[in-house]
Amino acid sequence: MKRFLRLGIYALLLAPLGLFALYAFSQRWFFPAPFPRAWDASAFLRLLHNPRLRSALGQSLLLGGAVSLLSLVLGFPAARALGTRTFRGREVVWFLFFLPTVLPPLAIGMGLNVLFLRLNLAGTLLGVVLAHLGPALPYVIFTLAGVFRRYDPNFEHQARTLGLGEARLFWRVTLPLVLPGVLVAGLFAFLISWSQYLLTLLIGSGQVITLPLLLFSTVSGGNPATIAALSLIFVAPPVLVIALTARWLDDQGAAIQEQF
Amino acid sequence: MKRFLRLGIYALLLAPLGLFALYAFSQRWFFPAPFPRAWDASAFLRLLHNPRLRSALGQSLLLGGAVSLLSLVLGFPAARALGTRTFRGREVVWFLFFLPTVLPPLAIGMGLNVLFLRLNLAGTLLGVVLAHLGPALPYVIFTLAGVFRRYDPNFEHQARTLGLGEARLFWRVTLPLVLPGVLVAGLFAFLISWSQYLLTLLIGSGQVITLPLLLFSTVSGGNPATIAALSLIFVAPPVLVIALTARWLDDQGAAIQEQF
Amino acid sequence: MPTLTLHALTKIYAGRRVIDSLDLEAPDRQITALLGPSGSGKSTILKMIAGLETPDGGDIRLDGSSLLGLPPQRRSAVLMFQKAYLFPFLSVGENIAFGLRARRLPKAHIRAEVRRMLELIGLPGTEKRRPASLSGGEQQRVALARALVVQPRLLLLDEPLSSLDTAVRRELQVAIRDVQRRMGITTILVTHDLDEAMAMSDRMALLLKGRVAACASPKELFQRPPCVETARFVGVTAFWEGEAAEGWLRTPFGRVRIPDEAVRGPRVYAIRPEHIRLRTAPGESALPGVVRACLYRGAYLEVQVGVGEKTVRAQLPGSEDPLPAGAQVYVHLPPEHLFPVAA
Amino acid sequence: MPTLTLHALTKIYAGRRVIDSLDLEAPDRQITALLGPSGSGKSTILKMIAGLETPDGGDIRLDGSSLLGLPPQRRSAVLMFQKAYLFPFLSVGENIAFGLRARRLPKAHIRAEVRRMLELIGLPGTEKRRPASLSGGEQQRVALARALVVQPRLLLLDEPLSSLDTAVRRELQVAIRDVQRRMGITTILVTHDLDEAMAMSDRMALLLKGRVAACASPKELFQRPPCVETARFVGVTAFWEGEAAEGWLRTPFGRVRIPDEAVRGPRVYAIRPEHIRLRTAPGESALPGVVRACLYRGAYLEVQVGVGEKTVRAQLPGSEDPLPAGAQVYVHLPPEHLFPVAA
Repeated sequence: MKRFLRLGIYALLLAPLGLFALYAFSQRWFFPAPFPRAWDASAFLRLLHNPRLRSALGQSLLLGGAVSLLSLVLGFPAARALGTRTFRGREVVWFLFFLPTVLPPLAIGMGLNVLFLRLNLAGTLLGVVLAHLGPALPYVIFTLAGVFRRYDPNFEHQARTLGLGEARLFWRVTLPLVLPGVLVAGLFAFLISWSQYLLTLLIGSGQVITLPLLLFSTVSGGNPATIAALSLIFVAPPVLVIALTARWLDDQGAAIQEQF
Repeated sequence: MKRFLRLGIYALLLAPLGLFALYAFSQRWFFPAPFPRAWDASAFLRLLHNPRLRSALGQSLLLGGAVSLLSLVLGFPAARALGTRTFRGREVVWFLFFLPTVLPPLAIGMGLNVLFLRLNLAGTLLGVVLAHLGPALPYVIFTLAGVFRRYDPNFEHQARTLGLGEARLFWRVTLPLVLPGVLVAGLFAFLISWSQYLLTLLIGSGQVITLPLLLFSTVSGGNPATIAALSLIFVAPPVLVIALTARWLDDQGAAIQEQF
Repeated sequence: MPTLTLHALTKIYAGRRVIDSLDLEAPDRQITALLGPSGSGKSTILKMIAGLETPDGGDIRLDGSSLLGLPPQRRSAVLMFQKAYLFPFLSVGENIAFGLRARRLPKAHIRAEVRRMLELIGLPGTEKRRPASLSGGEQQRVALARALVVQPRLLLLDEPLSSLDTAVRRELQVAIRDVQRRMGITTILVTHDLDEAMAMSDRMALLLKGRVAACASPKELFQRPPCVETARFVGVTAFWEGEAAEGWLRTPFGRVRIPDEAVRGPRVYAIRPEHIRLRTAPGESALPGVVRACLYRGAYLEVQVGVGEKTVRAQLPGSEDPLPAGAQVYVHLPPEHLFPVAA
Repeated sequence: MPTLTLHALTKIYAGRRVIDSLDLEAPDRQITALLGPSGSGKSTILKMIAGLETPDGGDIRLDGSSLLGLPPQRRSAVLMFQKAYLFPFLSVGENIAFGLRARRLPKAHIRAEVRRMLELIGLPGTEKRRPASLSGGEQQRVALARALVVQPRLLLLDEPLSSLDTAVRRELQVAIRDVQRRMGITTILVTHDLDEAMAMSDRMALLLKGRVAACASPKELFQRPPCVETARFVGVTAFWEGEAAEGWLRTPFGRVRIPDEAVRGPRVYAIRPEHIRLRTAPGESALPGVVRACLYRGAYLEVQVGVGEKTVRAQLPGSEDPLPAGAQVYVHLPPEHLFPVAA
């Protein structure tokens, strides 16, 4: 009974991926037919040689990497303060950090567009990176704040009395201890940036073309096989990253968590 | 120094809201002018009497409520299993739950659209609710799984040996203990549903018009004041809900967490 | 009040027989202590009695009728844990009333009972307080009241005091013992703390490797443990193996007098650390050794003496002077305190 | 090796003087125990010595020169906590090497030192193991090795054994004491456990209300605590107030002999629980009382006797028979064991 339930959940979760794969490798598939008539991989091959796709893939990866790195650098100290200290106004800070996740991207995008036009950031990759920080930072901060709530500063105290100076403390003790949390937080930021559509469109002003933008324009015109193939290409890198992180966390994380 | 930093963060986070308010209550504001020329609230008043807005507001609230309730009902047992038990394949489950947050809404929407057309769910509110569960459920499950990881089943054991039957256990012991986490998870689901645009558009097939849809169509045609006023109306309910939840958590949550 | 009997009780976890065909009787109105090292399955036994775990074999009987078919809420066996587990969303009074409200008793009766229990545990007037505003010891008192107010047939205590400070623990040992005596509820106390088991119980069962290794009154078990394992658990470190004959035990380190003239053949004798004496000159029943360490413990002086490759712990009166490590001594074993143990 | 001196050390938290102008000297090569109830600021003192907290007043001197200006990493004072805090991402060997690598010593030297320390703590061959694969006691041994390998001028122990089982704790008390003696490192041990402080330290300072209430050898402090507060902390519960004259103390419950003939006027005398005797008939130096509770504790029998509204704890030899609660007894106070204390 329980086993069937679990299998059912797996199936439900994997269904969309399967559907895409069906579409991507099929030639013609129209409504009443239960299965497509013919199969081939031409949609895939065509896409992989398309320079626009390659450029969009590069832009997406660059953007995701930059957002993930920048949000970690900015979010780390904020999360440490939120997680380890208790101070008045935590509630207010919590509330404020939540705001960007609620504001409709459309509205944020518009407001930022006006601002960025004045700062000459509209249409630049830097502008898009900054815009993506809006939705990414809160998740990074919440994830890391959770890690720091269980963080024991005595590890650092121990290291300092053993003769380690402040400068090396971060790299030799603090970072290794919170690494699993940092990776998960970075992953969150990457994923949020990766699937961002509206903000990229509004701030990028057509200069910055990422995969989601390409996907959208394809949807407006292309055939189902191309859309599905493109979707699979779009989904592949994050799926890979998540799977690797999950693996690593299972191996490493357990050993580290035992100590807490 | 620290104080300035904190004030800076507040300002940065509140800036978009302020910008909207400026737009909403201004009559004419064009690029080079630092401030608008005239002020009034007519954009607001006009909107509040607009039957399309009222209907969209109602749809959004209904949808958000339904998604939040349903995702709690479905997510609670899954989160409890994930949080309290250790079993083989946790990694796989974690990975699978992550998938829907990564898949581009556009692609999910298309896949679901095909499926829902066959099930006669396309264009219905129920269909949209089910589609919103995709992105909402993972967050609900992660939030609740975190709560259950710190949950001590001995509270339930204690209650049972004191004579409480299984039927009343959930309402009298389990739910009160995890209430803060359940509220936060429900809040997440509500917010995700509230700002969902693409899925509603694709599955709703023009039959289900929510606030984000109205906002988008206004953006395509309206004047800045109307857009900003609409944005503020859009942002108000979630901001209110978040503020209330944060308040309640600060009052109640502290007392409950002390026991863990 | 009923007598609890465990018959061939068995519990298997991951292929291992954690509880292995265990028999135990907990008599009416008494406190029976279940003493064992951590990981010996003590808590599992309580959970099986309470109905929170299902045994893989054997029976649990209360006055002759099996409890196994009943769900926990109908066994009338209340558990008390190491932590108080007071419901944080209820007041102190509502916590105590929890079991009575689960039984849907009239409100006026509940109010009166809650007040009576608060008197009994020495915390009158705290009905309206939040559990978090009480100290750890007070919280355990409230948990005790909550357990006893339903007048259970069995009280199951799972290390109820081990998270408390020494002073509070000593005070609550007396308080629990006192309330239990007054209400006469059959009680099982699970603990790894020998001191606590001895101070609180009428009977003490030692749990080793999933079985009851010994069961007797605290004094009997402490002074004359029947086997080596039991003896180790109650603090004996000195065991002497040898050939017994005509009132002497011939050990590899020398011969010592034993109290029994009739015993013959290979035997193991033991002695409690507080009965060992150290001498500076050889003599009868004194084995040569070297002082390894000497620790002042206030009421007594603990001397660790190496005899062969053994380390023997002796407790001398606190008034004696400490011995330097490396000093040559003779371990005197007074015959009247030597007793035989099963290997 | 240096002597540590604390001069008028003061620390204020939230307006409260947690440490209030405290003076203490920790002599060269000795273990000085700082004993105090939880919340008495013991750990804060260690953190100030290590440089992890800044004092609000006073000075910390090592062989005469102040440590206050130095950051923690340059004080050569290593802390050991209740938990081992082994870095989970390093192997056992790398953990021990941590302090040496922070000093950028040559690799070959580090390897040799790590191996030497592993021998010393009795865990040779475990270099490559993960800390999580060791038991709690082994982890603390590694933490000790990691602290000592850098040959610090001061070793600061913050309840290093209180999270361990009794058996492991006793074993490690000896092991730490042993290694400390061999390396001769000046050590401060902070603990709330009287037993541990007595077993491990050369000198014992009792910390009450932010000050040193008493400082002496363990034996002196245990047998003859100078004041009521100190006496309570080392387990004395029986204090007798009255008028002293001609070798007698006149208490509200009767008169008792005192050892000193010359003392006159209002005085408080105390007696250790193991020196109190109970009699069934009245006699000299015997005050009437009622048995409140009687607990068997193995090596001794603990009897709580009510004298007036006082409760006096007596420890009788374990061989005596328990007394029923409510029994009328006479509390005999042998004059040679009564000693005066400051109120």
